[in-house]
Amino acid sequence: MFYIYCPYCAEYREEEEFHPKGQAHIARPLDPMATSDDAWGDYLFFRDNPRGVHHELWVHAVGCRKFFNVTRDTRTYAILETYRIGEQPSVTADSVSTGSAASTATLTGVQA
Amino acid sequence: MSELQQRRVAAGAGLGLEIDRDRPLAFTFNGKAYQGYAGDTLASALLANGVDVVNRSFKYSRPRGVVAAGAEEPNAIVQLGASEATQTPNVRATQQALYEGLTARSTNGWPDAQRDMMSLIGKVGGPFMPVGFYYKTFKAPASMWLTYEKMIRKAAGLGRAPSEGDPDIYDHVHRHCDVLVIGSGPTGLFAALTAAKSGARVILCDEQERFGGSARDSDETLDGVPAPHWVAQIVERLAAMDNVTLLVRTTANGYFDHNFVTLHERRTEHLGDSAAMTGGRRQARSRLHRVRARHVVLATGAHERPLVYAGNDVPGNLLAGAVSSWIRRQAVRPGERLVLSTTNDTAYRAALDWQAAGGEVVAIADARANPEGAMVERARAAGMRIIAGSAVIEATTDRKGHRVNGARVAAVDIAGHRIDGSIETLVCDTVASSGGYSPVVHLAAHTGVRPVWRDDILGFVPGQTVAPVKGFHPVGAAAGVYSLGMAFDAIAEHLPAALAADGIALAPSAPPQLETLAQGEAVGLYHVPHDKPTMRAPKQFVDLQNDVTAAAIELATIEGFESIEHVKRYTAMGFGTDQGKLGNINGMAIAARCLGQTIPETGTTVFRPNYTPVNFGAIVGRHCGELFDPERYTAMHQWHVEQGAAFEDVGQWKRPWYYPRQKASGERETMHEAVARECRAVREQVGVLDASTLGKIDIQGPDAREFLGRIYTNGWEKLAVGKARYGLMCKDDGMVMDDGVTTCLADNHFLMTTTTGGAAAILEWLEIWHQTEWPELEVYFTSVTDHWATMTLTGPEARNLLSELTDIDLDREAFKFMEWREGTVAGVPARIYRISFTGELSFEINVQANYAMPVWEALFAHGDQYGLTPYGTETMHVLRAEKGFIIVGQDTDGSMTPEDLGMQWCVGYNKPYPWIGKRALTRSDTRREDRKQLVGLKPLDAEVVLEEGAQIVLDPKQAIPMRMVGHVTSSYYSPTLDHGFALAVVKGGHKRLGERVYLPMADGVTHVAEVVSSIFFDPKGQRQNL
Amino acid sequence: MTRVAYFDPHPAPTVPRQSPLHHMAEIAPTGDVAVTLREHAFRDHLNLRGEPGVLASAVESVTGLALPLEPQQVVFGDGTSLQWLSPDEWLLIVPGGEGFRLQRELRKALGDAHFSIVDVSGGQTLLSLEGEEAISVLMKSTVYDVDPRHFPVGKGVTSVFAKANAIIRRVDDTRWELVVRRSFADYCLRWLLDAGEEFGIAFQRAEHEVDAREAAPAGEAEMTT
Amino acid sequence: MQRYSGFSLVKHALSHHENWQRHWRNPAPKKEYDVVIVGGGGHGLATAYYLAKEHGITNVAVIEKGWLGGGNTARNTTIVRSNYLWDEAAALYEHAMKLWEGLSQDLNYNVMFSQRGVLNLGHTLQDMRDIQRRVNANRLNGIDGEVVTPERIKEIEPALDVSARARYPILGASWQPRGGVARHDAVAWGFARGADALGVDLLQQTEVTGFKMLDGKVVGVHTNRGDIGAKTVGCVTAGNSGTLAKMAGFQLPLESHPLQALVSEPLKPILNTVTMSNHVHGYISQSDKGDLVIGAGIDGYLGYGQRGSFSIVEHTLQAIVEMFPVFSRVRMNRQWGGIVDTTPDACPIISRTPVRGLYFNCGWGTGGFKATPGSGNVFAWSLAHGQMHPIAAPFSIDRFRTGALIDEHGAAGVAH
Ligand SMILES: Cc1cc2nc3c(=O)[nH]c(=O)nc-3n(C[C@H](O)[C@H](O)[C@H](O)COP(=O)(O)OP(=O)(O)OC[C@H]3O[C@@H](n4cnc5c(N)ncnc54)[C@H](O)[C@@H]3O)c2cc1C
Ligand SMILES: NC(=O)c1ccc[n+]([C@@H]2O[C@H](COP(=O)([O-])OP(=O)(O)OC[C@H]3O[C@@H](n4cnc5c(N)ncnc54)[C@H](O)[C@@H]3O)[C@@H](O)[C@H]2O)c1
Ligand SMILES: Cc1cc2nc3c(=O)[nH]c(=O)nc-3n(C[C@H](O)[C@H](O)[C@H](O)COP(=O)(O)O)c2cc1C
Ligand SMILES: [Zn+2]
Repeated sequence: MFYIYCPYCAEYREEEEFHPKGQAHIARPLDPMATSDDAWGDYLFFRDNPRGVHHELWVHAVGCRKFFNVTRDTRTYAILETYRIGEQPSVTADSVSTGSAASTATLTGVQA
Repeated sequence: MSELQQRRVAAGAGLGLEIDRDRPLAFTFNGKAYQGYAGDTLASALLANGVDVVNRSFKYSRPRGVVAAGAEEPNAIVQLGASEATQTPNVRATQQALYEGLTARSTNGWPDAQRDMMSLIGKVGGPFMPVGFYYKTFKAPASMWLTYEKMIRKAAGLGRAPSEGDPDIYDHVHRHCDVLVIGSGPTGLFAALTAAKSGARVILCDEQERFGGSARDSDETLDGVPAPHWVAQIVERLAAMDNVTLLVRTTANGYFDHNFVTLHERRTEHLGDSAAMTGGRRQARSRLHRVRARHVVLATGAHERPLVYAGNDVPGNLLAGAVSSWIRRQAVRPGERLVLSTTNDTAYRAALDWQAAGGEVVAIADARANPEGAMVERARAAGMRIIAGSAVIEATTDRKGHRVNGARVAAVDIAGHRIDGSIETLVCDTVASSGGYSPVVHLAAHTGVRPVWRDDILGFVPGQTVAPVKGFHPVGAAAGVYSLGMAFDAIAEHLPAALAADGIALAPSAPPQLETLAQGEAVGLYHVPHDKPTMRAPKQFVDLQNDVTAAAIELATIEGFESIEHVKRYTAMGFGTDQGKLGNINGMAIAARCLGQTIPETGTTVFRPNYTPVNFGAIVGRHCGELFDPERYTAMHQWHVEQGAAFEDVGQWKRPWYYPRQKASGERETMHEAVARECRAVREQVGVLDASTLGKIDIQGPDAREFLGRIYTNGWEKLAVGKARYGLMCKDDGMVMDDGVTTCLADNHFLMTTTTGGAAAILEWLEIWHQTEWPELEVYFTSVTDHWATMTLTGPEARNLLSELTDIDLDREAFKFMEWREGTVAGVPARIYRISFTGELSFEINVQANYAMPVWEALFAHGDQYGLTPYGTETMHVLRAEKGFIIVGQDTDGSMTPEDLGMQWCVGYNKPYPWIGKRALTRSDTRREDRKQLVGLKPLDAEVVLEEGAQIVLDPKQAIPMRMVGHVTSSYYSPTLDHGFALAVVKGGHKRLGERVYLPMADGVTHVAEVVSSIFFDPKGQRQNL
Repeated sequence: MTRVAYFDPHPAPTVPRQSPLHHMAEIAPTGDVAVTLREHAFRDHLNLRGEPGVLASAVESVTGLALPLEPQQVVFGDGTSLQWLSPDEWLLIVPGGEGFRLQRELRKALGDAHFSIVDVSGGQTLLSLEGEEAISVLMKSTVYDVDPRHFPVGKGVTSVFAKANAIIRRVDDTRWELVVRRSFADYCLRWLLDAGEEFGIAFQRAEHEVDAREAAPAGEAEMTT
Repeated sequence: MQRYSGFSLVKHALSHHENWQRHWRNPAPKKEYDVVIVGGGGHGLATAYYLAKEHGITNVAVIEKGWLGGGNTARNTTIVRSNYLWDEAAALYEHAMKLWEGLSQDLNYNVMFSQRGVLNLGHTLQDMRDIQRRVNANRLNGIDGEVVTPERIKEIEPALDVSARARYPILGASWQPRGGVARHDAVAWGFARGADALGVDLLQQTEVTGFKMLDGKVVGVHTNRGDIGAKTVGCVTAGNSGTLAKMAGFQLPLESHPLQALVSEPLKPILNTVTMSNHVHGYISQSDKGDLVIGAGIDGYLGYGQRGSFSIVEHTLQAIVEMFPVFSRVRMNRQWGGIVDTTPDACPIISRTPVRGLYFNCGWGTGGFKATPGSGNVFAWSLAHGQMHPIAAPFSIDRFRTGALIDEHGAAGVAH
């Protein structure tokens, strides 16, 4: 039962208010018609599914109805940060494994 | 009757701190009447009355009695309940407070636990039922397994479920706090007080009937007063603080992510069978507190470990600490002559208390070569015989196995796992044992944290927490700190700092003062050796509830089950309702020895919620019965109810399905009759449908039109203000996901309608594309589903009727098909859409929902002369199907493209923006010619209504498995066509028009149908343009 | 160019109306009632969407209420309230009959900017929950933390309410308001009555509400640009 | 292999059970195997067993990072049925069903396959359309099953509330009498014992950490116990398949989610059959030990923690009490979670991969236990022949690129 910081409501809310929406930062190909069948299949169906740090999209469905991003460890379920659409994560698999960044995250959603 | 309480120590000895001898309570067990006192548990009351055999064991049907005083009890599992509806299976007698009229039975044993017939099987068959025997037998013949299985099932199980519904209610409370303290022993109380003084929100819970934990019956002095008094003082102080919530009889059962903890508060289970009404109001029998805590203090103490020796399951074998608890709390001394077998000092208290309660201490077998320490000295001073370096290797019993009658004591070589020297048999009726303590780490483990073994305390403690578990503080015995003074110091030192780091400022609290006793070091003994090898010795039980013996564990390892998880699953160790609270560590230690490993190498199995079992009702709370799931109503709902409508569940909505009328004969119409009548009314006169449940989304903004063009498959560029258009929506895989009519209200303003079931999902769909992919588009979406009540007036007389009520010019030229107008209907401002889902002349009237009823009633007030008939979803389905209009979710299943549906006319191939779904339509699979395509089916026999879901074949003569080419998606009898007809999807169907297909049915009949156009009625669409 | 179509949905006051809870029986405040529930139906509810920079001054000048910019903030005026729902969404509740005029004035004040105003008055209703156990009833109903330490007067949130959603806001020390959707109103009310049973709960229907339209003459139903 | 029978039990009782043989050896890894199976769950073990038994390929290792059968095989609600909607899926699960029917005898190990029947309830008109569609398709595919009325449901499962009181009254059900449950651990152990007896090496506590490749072909695996050579590698690692695919340099259309289950305390027999409801979402049966085994829902987020949200448990029990109000006083004993590998079309992947010699069998998601013997059987055939078994062929990864999904989401109901 996660306690999730909504970067728009600027407070922690209970998991029941949110819906997970899969992997974050999956941009639709700009020119779909020029995208190969394989690449289109990848866009539709193929995901990172990492065991570890994952950037995912959530929506504060029963709340402000905004979509936002969550960086979460899929092994421990620790939420490392949350950040708005259009922003880039400050915590990544690389930053975690090299031990940098996490603490310097300045985005609104860093879990206290 | 109180003379029956033969094991109750007389008043005057200062024992029985918690019972009220002035409040006797009558209860029955296995049909026999007994008496106990207020303050008893069912277990202490049974012991007081000398009831030794409380149950029969699971596999061998051996007599079993109470062994423990708390949540760890494996044996005394009873069926509670005085009536059928209040039958409660598998209640731990040790955690059930006694109340007047309590009615309990053993869960196993026939005819009862005393004289059980199954025990014969246990005795005779026992040797042939080693662990895992069922995997090795009952295989032949295969057909017999179900029969064998029935027998096995009958013999298994504990209590039984009631056959009537639960008379009680349960509820939930959502709580948030700064500090949740689980366990109210001395450490929990001190931690709670420390935190509470800061003003922080504190919750303190304890599973027991009272606060205090081990301090309830401790003989220590805290801050200068006896421990039980100290408890009372602290509780009183806490109760006076408005930032503290005290929850007694409340078990923390699950510790979930990010410090979410479930607490189950038993509110009335100590009072009676069923929760009584208070002042005419229902009270919840129990309450689930769903707690989100910033910090969790785990002060759950430690469970004493019994020793594993032969015959250790016979009634009269008890946990040492439990013996003390009963004597001190309830003045119950459960026997006459005690032999204590221990590995540590603490257990000596049982012997001292036994003696103080007037019992005889025959001997103390201490596994340590040189027991020393304050408690040992006290025992010596009291004249007790201490046999050093020894242990009870076997408890002997009377012939029936109903009670211990002796203890065989021998010197034990722990390292060599053998006995040394001769065996002495002592006459006794009670063997109390203590093999040390296991910190209650269960909750910590729920979050995925593995316990860590500590050699110094011979137990597992909570492991280092991983990231998501922040603010987690094990303290006291739960943390493996068995010296209370050290535990207090640790709390005083670390808790303020931990909370301060989270902004909760604490004033330092002085740890309570106490006198510490010198303790001798304990030894680790888990499985007491016997003079015979384990496999040949009398049974030495590890898991009493599941009848798992040391031999079973050894056999499992012999058979190659080397992981402790395999051992668990092969032997069922720890699978019981007690989840191995007593036996697991011993079992792991035995497995470790058999495998030549250390205990930490062997590791623990995983502790999971619940800490103790919780009834389903308590977890369900009020989400049952009429509150199980919301029923959504339209503004006209009451009217439909009054008209006797039958309802259909569509999502959470209740929609009128059809309106059966009273026939002249006095009978109610069947659905078929009602629907035929409603259909004819629409086709011939006029009908009205409550269409309010359709999803409605208000879309405003300069880019609304562009947005629609990207989301829908068809074009919106040219839709003029005042006009409406049907649209299809696909996912990006090209499959149809929703449809509906969208109207251009003004240049920057559209109203989208969605399917009833799809409304919420479509709004979210629009938002996700807008927020994540096209934030630059200036457009906003707002749900107006509930705001508008919608009435579809349809049929040739629709215009005539409506014109009586509206100021809008309804002339066919002034207000064309697929247009909308604003005006009033029956004096109520309305928007009217000329759209049609029936194929008839239709006006969809929308008014603000608070004003729906006057309009609806006005329609009926004027409708008689036109034959106005209300119709439901079934008629709506027939009418739309006659027109070949699809229902997404019925005629589609997530695998149909617009082209499969024959709706190329609704696909804007040349739209500039690559709209959602477009790319997928050119993938190889979506281009296949033999895809399933939507067609009409006309059964050759006009009377036949094909079954929805019937499968279609081309060759009815082929053998099974048949090649199926599609199925019927919608099928009805058309009163208009006087013919059954259907919509279906058929492979390559669009090219099969005129062909015959076959539908072989379960009853052996094969229907024949012709593939036809999916439009059965008014193919040119003239009627809606009237 | 007609950018947006909107109209006054209210008929003349003589036309009867039905609140979403019209069918539920009242429960008189007998015995020791610790919670009182009232429906305040027939108010006008407007959903405002737009960037704060676009909306703020216009909203303030038209409604007299400062647009709350902090998340979870509600401001209350005389019979009116304005609540933050999301960074670009607010709920304006005004006495019944005033919504249309306000919408017209707001639209005028906002001019060509990009925003949206949607009348949702028929789609939701306002309930108040009052009394010493009001918090206890809420604690049984929502996962949101309603403790006064966390939920001061002037706060409002959208959260889970039993198996539906609700807007929950705190008007003063003992008074709370709930905004629930019309189609879920029956369920929410049943839930509340059930949750309040142990404390003693009374329910008053909407009839007791004063109708602003009776005070002011009804505006014509007017089509606007 | 030591034969098990009632007679052998008697014989061993005389020697106090001191002489039973191991179920399987604990061998040291060889340098190289003809086939390496990664993942010692039910499917991996079945694959190894059938490789040895039906294809004579015995130089095989099963590499398991933990203990045999400790993944989803240890965690599932053990429902076995074959009444799937689409032809491809029906063929696969019915193939498995036929193997289940003789499995205890074939393995000389009682897997307690109990054909007590499976009910899939319908609560809405659309549920009933879907049920009819599926049952009709099953019948024409030669799979047993019928559509039953509420009255008949009550006869089959008397504890179920089929009255109109319910929020979503039961309108009917599909009934597959040949469906049922099996003892999940025994399935893994039976296949393991069978494979071991035929010479397969079962390497426990051995984790594959990477693949050895040569010219785009797999030639072995790296493990925490050193490198092991292999001519062919089959990965059967359920929730961890995505991680292994990444090691081999490609992605799979998989997401790993928490799926939970729970059990009540043991009760005297009260349920006769398996009852599943997609609409109110819960499914339940009673184990031979007496506990009610209840399937909870899947969490929407990725999770490798083998645990899920409490609210899923709450919703599941709400559904169970709605269907069986008499269980209100029955108590929940334990809950747990597994990591299920879900595909976009709720159908498995049994496929070649971009790496030659490397095959994957995964994506069984929430419902692969029932397929265990069938999956192992067709996968073994495919590994042995170097080409996909006809029943497995439609389940290739390619379908996610061509779009030829086999969509069991639509009409098949809950996937268990
Ligand atoms: C709660 C729950 C309920 C379910 N209910 C049902 C049901 O009722 N009916 C049904 O049919 N199905 C059900 N399922 C699904 C079913 O359990 C699975 O589909 C099936 O058991 C998968 O078997 P498997 O052998 O493929 O995977 P698993 O049993 O998970 O085996 C995979 C093995 O691979 C090992 N592994 C992973 N990575 C590595 C590595 N790098 N190196 C070495 N080994 C590795 C793992 O340790 C594991 O043992 C349920 C699943 C869950 C979680
Ligand atoms: N010398 C030894 O070997 C030894 C060993 C163990 C304990 N002790 C002594 O025992 C005392 C331990 O004090 P403590 O405060 O740590 O523990 P405690 O045993 O006094 O209290 C623990 C309390 O937690 C409750 N509890 C456990 N699990 C719970 C749950 N899930 N939900 C709700 N309540 C739960 C228990 O019922 C109990 O009341 C100390 O005095 C210590 O010295 C000594
Ligand atoms: C069909 C089935 C029945 C189970 N029955 C019980 C049971 O009666 N008692 C119990 O404690 N656990 C039972 N379990 C759960 C296991 O103890 C264990 O939780 C599960 O295998 C997952 O493993 P883990 O909890 O060690 O991670 C059962 C599991 C399954 C799959
Ligand atoms: Zn938010």
